[in-house]
Amino acid sequence: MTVDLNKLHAVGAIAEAAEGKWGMVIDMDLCTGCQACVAACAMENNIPYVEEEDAGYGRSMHWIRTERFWEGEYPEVKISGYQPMLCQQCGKAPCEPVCPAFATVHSQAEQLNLQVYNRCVGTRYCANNCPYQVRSFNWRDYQDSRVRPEITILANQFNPDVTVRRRGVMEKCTFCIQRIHKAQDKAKSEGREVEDGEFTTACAQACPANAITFGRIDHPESLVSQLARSPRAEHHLEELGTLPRVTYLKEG
Amino acid sequence: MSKQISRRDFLKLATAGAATTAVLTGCGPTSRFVDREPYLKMPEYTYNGMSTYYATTCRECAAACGLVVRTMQGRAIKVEGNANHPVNLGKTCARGQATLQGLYNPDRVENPVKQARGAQLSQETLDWNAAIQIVSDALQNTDPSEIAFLMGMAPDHLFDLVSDLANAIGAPAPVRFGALGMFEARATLSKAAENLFGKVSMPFFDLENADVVVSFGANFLETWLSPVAFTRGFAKMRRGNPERRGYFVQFEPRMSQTASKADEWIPLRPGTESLVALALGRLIAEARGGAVPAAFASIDPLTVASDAGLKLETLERLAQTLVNAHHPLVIPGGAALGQGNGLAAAESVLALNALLGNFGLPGGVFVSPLAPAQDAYHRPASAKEMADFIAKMKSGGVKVLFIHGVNPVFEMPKQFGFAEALASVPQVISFATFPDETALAADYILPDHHGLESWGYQRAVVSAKPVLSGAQPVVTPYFNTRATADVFLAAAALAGGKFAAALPFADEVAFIQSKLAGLVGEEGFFAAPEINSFTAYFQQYGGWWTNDPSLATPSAASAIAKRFTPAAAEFTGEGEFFFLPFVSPTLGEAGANKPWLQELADPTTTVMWNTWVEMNPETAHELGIENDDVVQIVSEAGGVEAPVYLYPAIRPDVIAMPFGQGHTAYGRFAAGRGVNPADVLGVHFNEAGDLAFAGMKVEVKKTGKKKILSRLESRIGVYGEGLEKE
Amino acid sequence: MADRKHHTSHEEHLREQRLMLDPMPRGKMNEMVMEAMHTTSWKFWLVFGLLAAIVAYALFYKWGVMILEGLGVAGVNRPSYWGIFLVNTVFWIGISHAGTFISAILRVFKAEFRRPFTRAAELMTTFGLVQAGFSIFMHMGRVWLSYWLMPIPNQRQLWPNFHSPLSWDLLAITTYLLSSTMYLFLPLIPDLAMARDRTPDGTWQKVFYRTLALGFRGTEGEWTHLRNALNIFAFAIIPVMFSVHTIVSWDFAMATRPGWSSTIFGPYFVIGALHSGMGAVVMVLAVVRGTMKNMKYFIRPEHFEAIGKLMLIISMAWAYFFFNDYIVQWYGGDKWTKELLHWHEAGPMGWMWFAMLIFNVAIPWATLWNKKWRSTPWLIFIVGMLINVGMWFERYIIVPISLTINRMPFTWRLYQPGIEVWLGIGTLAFFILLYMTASKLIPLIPVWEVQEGQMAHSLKKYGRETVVTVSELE
Amino acid sequence: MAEEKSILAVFSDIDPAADAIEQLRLLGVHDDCMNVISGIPVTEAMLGRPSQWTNVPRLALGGAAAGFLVGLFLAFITPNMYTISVGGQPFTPVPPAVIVLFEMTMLGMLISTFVGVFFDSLFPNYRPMHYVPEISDGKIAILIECLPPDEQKVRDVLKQLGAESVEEAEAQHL
Repeated sequence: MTVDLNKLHAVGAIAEAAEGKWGMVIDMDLCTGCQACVAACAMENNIPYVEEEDAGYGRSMHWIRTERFWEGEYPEVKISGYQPMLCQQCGKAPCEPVCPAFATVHSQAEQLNLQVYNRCVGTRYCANNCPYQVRSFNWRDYQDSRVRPEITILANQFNPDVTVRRRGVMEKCTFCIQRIHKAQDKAKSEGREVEDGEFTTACAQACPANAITFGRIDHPESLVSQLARSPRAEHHLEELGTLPRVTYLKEG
Repeated sequence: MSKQISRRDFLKLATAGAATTAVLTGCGPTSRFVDREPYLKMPEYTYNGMSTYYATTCRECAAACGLVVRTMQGRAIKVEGNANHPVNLGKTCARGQATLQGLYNPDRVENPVKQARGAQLSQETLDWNAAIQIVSDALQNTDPSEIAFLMGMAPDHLFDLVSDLANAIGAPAPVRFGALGMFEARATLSKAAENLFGKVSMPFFDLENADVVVSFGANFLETWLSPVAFTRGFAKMRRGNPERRGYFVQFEPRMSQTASKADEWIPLRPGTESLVALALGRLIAEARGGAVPAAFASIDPLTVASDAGLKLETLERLAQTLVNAHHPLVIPGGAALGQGNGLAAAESVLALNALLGNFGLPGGVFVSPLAPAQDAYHRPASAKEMADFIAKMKSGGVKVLFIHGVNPVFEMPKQFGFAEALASVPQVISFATFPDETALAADYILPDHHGLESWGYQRAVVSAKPVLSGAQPVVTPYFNTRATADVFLAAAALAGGKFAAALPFADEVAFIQSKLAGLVGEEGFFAAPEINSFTAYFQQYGGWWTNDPSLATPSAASAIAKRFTPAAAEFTGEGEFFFLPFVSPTLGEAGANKPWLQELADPTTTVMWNTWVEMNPETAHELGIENDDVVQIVSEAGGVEAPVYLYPAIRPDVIAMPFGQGHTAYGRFAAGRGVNPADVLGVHFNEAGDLAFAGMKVEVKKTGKKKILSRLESRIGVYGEGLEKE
Repeated sequence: MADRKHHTSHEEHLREQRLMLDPMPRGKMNEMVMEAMHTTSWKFWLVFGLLAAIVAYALFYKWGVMILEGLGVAGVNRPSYWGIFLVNTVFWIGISHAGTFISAILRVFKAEFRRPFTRAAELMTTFGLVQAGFSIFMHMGRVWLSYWLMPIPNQRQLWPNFHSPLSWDLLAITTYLLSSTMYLFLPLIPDLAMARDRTPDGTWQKVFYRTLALGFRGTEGEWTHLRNALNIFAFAIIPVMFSVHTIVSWDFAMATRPGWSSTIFGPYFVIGALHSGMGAVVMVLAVVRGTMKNMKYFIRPEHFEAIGKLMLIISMAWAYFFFNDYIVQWYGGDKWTKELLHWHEAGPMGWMWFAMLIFNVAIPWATLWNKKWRSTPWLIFIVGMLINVGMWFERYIIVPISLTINRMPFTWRLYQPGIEVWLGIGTLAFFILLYMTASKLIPLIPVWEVQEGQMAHSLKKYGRETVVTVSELE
Repeated sequence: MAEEKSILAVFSDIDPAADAIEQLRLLGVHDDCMNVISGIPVTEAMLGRPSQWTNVPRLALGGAAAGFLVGLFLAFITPNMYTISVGGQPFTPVPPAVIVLFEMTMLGMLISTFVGVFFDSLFPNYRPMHYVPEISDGKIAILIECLPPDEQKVRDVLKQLGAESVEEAEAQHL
């Protein structure tokens, strides 16, 4: 039995020393901004599209988006790297304590930042408080066939491992927790540990440039841990002390 | 990394594969599908709560990426890459991911219909027997020379079947076309290879082993030839060698997504690509010392630099970089070839590679191998050949036209007059899966299955190993559709005589087996002693490929000795702007009907759901144009109107537009959305007969209208709008 | 100062000016208050009908549409997840502060001018909180599950998360709503008894007053209990009031956002609330005085004058806190905070930032220093209205405009209000409607308190000067 | 208990009422048998009456204590019933608990104060009671419940001191 660090009020230590941490490394030098991860994520997680007007008004539901900024002036202009931005699964997530309904919580088993859809009442406080702005809100009933008749057919594709969210509910990247559980269940039934690289998230699986690596960051020998030790590694908005679980490898 | 999951998947696949064998040997076509049934009544081989994975081939473009589709209770749930497939090694692009939204698209052609060239999809459904009768009658009652087949770039097995049929009955060989091929200028590249290597082939660029890559317009990270394969190669080039990060330079008038990943983007004047390549060659030769080879002798780098709008130092520095490189590689492609002098550009770049001495070396240039069971390389029709075909249609030389897998009414520039030519064909039979513009203009639509419901094979275009990628249905057909191959087989059987003799196959699978027969016993990813086992493995592993690369080394001598008469490209049109259409990296040629592809942000502009016009902010400022102002792009061929995106990385004398939107049909997500830049293009070819799509100059006219583009990015945060600092 | 030119005696002048020195027999005063309640012109019903229609359409119909279709019909987006809903919540809670301020703080400090309008102000507290509640419920994505936020035993075995400022908010607002309603009701009991006594038998009003008066007669015991309770309330409700708006400010200040994370937000919000609340009080008093019968006797320029002084002080305090917040943020020089401040002033909504300062500071300072001006009902009405507009702007700047700027510039986006404008208009109409209804049902003037005050006031001569003296009755 | 006879004397001013009370006391009417009913709060001291006992402050304190306990329950007990970790914070952090404790204490205190008034004043009470509506017009009424044997004397004194009316009080519906 392990000591419950929570009970000891050892706040920082929880995130640092926790077991079972999953993490991700994204190599921005490799990311080509091709959107395969976005499409894969949408297909895996039953993410609704919101159509032109809402999409242009900041209501797109992407759980992962590639950000890009310009550097310099023509002709010395360049794109300063594509940065896929997704839930950083913070060790100390600012979104969690502000939810009055305990709808977004820290999971002890996977050390992830969970969103419990059916607890969510839609105050959107978590989204306001997310420094990474990676939470998306169901502004309408995008997946209801009474609102969108085409869903009747499109829904054949829906992943039965992932629920469909209705209006008024916040959602975000889950690190494909359904895949984590599936792999863990399988490993357990075979009486072994989940092996590094045995499975991966939908985005990492699709990424043609192999820019995304997923795995256990509490296992120092895992690929993701090795990559995270790269001198190019950095965390986004690290100064906030959110202990993000996504490491970015800078260009150069 | 994903090796583990694949191994487990393949265990499942093995079960499915073995089952398929039993099915193949025993039953007729219909029982080959996993039924889509209510959850209470499970289809065979599926277990409640358990996924079944099927290997197949992606049909969103012709690159032949291997897929493993996760299905559950008879529904296709998720597309994953086939980790063993040499083309994509388990990876997919966004279009491949969204193929499921094509499968379960609300706007598919659900039944065979008598379309009668109506504006809307006809409601007059036929039964399949009547449909087969119609095809059979058309085959029998028409003079073979007046039968024409127009096929898309995929699938290859259907093309082979139709070729065999045409060959046997004495009809002209089927014509193959696709907008991607047109915008890639494939014919130009293969023509250049033919001219320099003396062999009809596709050159193979070994991106992953190169360490300095210079690309002239090749948009290989987007849609060019085989984007997933190239993106993998790019990643290896960049970071594969822990000692040295690959260096990448792109010459292109507009920063494409590919160029945005370059360490140096060099915006050269459109049409000067061949000059710059030759000048680089001369500078390299001079830097190395010794004689300048013939190919580069007559060029003056200083003049070239000023013609191309570049600094000579840039070229000199780049030449030095290439000289110092261990594995330099220069790639021609995209808009560089879609010029009046596109062939010269392709040839000069190949010559430059020859000068760099990378032929046949890792990170260099090779000749692509032929796919397994392929006799010779067949490239798709060039625009010139399409123009000839259209002329034949117009002159009444075609009485019956079968169209499958291509939508030329949308994809070809209007000026070619395909729609008018279609009107002079008495009978047009379309096999379209979706009610696209061409299908609506047909007399009958006899819908083919979606790619994920189909059998077939596809040859990889870009692969060091010869790959024949296999396709099998992962789900039972959702609608009342039928495989076009089966329709032809049934029609031929019905017609009897030479038709039946030409296609003596019980069904599509029997035909495919006949094509695979030559591979039985061959050493490869798997080997099988007899055809049924081979077919089963073929479906199970998603195709067959050799274990080792079989790349050929072209001869450098002839390339380097070719004498060029360097000249910048000629441009047609009166306008002051070079016009640069490019294929939308997210939509491709046919993605517009998939809502999630529409909602993907264009990588460089982040625009969603629409067409835009890219313009340099300085130019726009001079013209008094702002973001979201709708402008009219006018050429000799016509005009289109679209809102402006002030794009910081485009030459001030160039405007660019994405191709992929502007459908008038093709379902609710595509129709009436955006405009088609092909409408602006005139009928001009390069020396290889490819369309000089980037060889026009256009005018830009203000309309006074505004249309807010939906962008994922923030205009405030990215461009500082509303935050101007004093 | 008093005008003695026409040789009206100073004493007479004082009596004319001051309600407390202008006593009226209790019976007469009762009659005046009852008459004010019962005199209803067609104009009242016209406005009433109009407001009822607006409430039915803008508040309930539009809200229904929003509940059915989702918040997409509003203008909220990423990153402005909160929008006008929270602007209105803060605004209405701010309005609600004036009632408590006037009737509790002024009661504690025995500021006599408060007497005629404590009830009018307390009604604003309760009705303002009702609108705040509406606004906060509207804002929720799944309002039908809002009871999940209550700390009640439930089958989910899940209690609210008390780490969340929203949970604190819920407790604080509930406490404040309940206590301010009780605080409204307690001093109302004697007046309800008065109304009961003056209402004929057999009418529904009789039943209404009889029920609500609870059998109050005015025995010594009843008065003692009441007075005791009122004293406790007056003291205890003040910290509750401060806590409410402080906690509302913590909804923002606890967030890890540039511009919001500020330690001065608590007092800054409280003073802002009082600012808008006092502005609203003068508006209400001016309207009541102008439209209701006999009210010119009860509400006199002296009252506007006194409130005007308070408004001026509060405006100065607000400016002080504003500057305090601003300079600390500015001086810190954090990249994102600088962007935010720049966005406030120079962004497309920069005009609002300047309008806020003009309405909240410049105009009150320019007008309220003048005793004559601040005694003029219509003028101070306009000042009060501008302050309320200014304070609404302030909340708009804090919520949607500040939400535009976060640490991910890729997501910065302007907020364009949608259906929430209707809903906001609906709450305003509902507030006025409730107020109008109340003005017809309960005595708007606390007669017994005015009587008590008049009893305590007298004039006394010191040498040649006649001055007002107040005796401490308690 | 059988209904005893009561007298209700109505005055319009404080002074005569205070005098009357004094006289009544001399006549042997015990303070407990008198009650003053007024339209405005007239303090006991003004009328020379003994101080009234009120439970309201005690109830308020009790309510505050109860509220505090509820606060303790919410802040420290409920998070342990279903432990959920959020944002790396302890399950039962103290600073937010202070807020919960404060609000619940205040709520408990104020509710019990309010209820205390009801409790002490026997509200609501819709039974017939001794009352005249003139009281709410500012009159001060003295209700004498246990009359001394010399009832007429009492009446006279009251009349003499300026009572507007001295009548046998009849319990009526208010």
